[in-house]
Amino acid sequence: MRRAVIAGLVVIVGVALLIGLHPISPARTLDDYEHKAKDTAQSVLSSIETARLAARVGTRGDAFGPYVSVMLSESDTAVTKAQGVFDSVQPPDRHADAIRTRLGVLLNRASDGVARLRITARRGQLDRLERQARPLEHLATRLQRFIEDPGQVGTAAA
Amino acid sequence: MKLSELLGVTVVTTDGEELGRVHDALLVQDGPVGAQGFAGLRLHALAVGTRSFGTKLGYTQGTVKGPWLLRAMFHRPPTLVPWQAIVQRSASRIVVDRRRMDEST
Amino acid sequence: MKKVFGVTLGILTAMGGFVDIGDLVANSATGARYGMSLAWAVVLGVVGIIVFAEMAGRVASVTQRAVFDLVRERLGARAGLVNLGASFFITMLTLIAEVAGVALSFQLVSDVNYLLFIPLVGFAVWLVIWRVKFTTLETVFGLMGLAMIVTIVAVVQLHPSWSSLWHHASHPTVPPGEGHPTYFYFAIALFGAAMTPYEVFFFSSGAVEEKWTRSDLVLNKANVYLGFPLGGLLSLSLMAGAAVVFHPLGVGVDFLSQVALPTSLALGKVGLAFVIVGFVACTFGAALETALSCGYTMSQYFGWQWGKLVRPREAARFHLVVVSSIVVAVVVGVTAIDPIKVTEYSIVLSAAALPLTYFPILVVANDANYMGDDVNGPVRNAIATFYMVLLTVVAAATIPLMIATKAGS
Amino acid sequence: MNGPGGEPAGRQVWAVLELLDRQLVDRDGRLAGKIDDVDFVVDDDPDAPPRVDALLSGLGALANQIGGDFGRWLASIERRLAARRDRAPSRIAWSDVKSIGSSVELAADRDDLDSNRGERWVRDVIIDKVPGAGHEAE
Repeated sequence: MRRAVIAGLVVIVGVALLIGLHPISPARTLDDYEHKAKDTAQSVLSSIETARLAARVGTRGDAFGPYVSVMLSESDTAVTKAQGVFDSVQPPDRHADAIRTRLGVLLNRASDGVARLRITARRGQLDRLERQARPLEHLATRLQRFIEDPGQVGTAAA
Repeated sequence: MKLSELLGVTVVTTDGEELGRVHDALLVQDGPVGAQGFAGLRLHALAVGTRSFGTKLGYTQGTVKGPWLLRAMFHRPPTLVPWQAIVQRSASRIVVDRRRMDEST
Repeated sequence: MKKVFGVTLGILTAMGGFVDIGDLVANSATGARYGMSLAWAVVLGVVGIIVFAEMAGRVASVTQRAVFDLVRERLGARAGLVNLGASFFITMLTLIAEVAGVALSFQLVSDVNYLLFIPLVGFAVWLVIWRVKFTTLETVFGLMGLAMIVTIVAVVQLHPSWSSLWHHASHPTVPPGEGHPTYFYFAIALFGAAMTPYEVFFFSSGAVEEKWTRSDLVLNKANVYLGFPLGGLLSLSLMAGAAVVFHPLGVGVDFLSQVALPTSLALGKVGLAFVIVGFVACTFGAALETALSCGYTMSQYFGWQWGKLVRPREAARFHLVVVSSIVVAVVVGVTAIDPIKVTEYSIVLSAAALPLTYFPILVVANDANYMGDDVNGPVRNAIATFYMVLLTVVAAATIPLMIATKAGS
Repeated sequence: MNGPGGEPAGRQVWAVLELLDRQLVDRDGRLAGKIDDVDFVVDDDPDAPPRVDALLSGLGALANQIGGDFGRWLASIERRLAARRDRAPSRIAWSDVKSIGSSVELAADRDDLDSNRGERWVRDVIIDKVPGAGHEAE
């Protein structure tokens, strides 16, 4: 019985490590790739919306500088991480290449936008945040559209 | 003799019938009073049965009565084997005399 | 005086135990992802912890025996040791999460990397356990934790559509695009966050430390019936805040900072200040509870002197276990292991381990030799049996769900 | 024949349920280990029932109860520690027992029990070196 429990614990820890270390596995099909693209877009959208809210409370005086700054750097890290993980997934075919290009543009903008907010917050210029966050609203809409239909081609051109 | 040497030992009658394993020992406190005024304990009988999990929990002895579901799962009344009924005892086996068991219970 | 502050044990258990890093994260994350449609899991967890803690507190008051005494006594040395291993591991995991939680809370007000705070937090936890009296600890952190009530005010201030929140909560459905396994995985996380085993280790040991007796059973009830529902209410308000602010935007909660955001939006700096004080009190309280629980469980299994009732030198091995646990927590914490992930694993595994400690308590609460007239009545037993079955099902389902959902991702 | 606690003579005690794994409490109310085994004296007369002679407490007896590989490992540690001193595993004579309840109360001082050597060692070598070890909490 004791051995069974120990074995059980080993399995749990092993699974936990595997899950922790491998958030994304290689994509084998277009479907799979689309799925991963959607997940990435979803996670980046989440970070952008968080950053927008942070900018809002920062500029309106509803939060302390350090708090806003922490939240923006967390969002920034999250975007960069999601971007890095997605970049490392091998696109299986030409359709996937198109998805990759289209999402890549959005991810770059997200990353730039959030990084800029982070820098401004670190400088203590909280009053500028809300204005600076305005372009992110449009970006959020486009990410939303991408999530709904990642395969659609053409609107990605900027 | 230690308690741990008794627990889990298979109990058979002189006729070869297997009664189960020792799960608990019933002690009676009627020995000589010690220095602290607390009477000594005498080993009166062994509780013998087929399953032991309920023993530790207290269902076998009857001190725990509920809840219904657990009682139904764990309550197995044990056979009480008086110490006097034991005719032979080794590390792995206790032989009891059925007649002496009936006499004293 | 004792009676007036008597309920602080319940409040501390509720604030530092119920509302801890696990609840802060789990409730906000589910609120953001599922709206209010998993509120039932919180309610189920609150009722469960009330049933469990009430029994453990009653047994401790009548017999002076805390949870792990009874685990050893009713499961024996062998099964008790396996139980100790599992419970200690999970409590340790929770301690790591709580210490990191305190550090993350400090990061929110200083913008200094939380890793730098971890050793300081560990030292502070040890110092409080070493020097501060149990009742002082209870009162200070219990009352400070009440700052979390600001999250309820915040939800009201956000002017949500109450009828829609209620409809969501009372007609739970799995949202489109979400799988059933993930939904139930989150339900288990909420359940485990509400019914974390160390809460009961701490509560029952606390009852012994406070020298409760049979005459304090009313106090036991007051603590349980007041403390845990309050904790549940706070959990639900965290969930509702996230449901109102994050759910419509598709935001996922991955950081402690986000948990404070609904309050900041609704109540500004003052609200934010309150909620961060609440974070510190809850996570620090929970760090104390888990560190003590590491000592309680091991000492009670081996029969060593434990507790803060005696001088540290009188309970040497207990204090050695406590300080070693804190050291381990700090060392693991500073490896930059993701504290939120640790938290998630700790609550899910908590749910899986619950039957191990619940079962012996239920048995002893039915032992007439022990409890006399204070054994479980038929109604209590019916509810307690329902939870016994539920906990077993949850425990069996946890690991498969964890694998199937890749831990809810 | 009543004990000081008003215990009636002839009371029945289940050894596994009511003695084994129970908490020992010393004369000053301090916790002093668990009961890990019970030792009986057996008379030469085969009809005379065995009587409880002592309660055993400590790592050796615990290891025996746990059994398996882990139990054997624990037992080997115990043997190595025990080899440095020539004392029997911790026995608490039945005459030192004051009462049996949710715990077993002893007339002995915890510091005189062999099973509490570990506690004393940790106290003397580690805990006493830390400032404040002998103070009441504030």
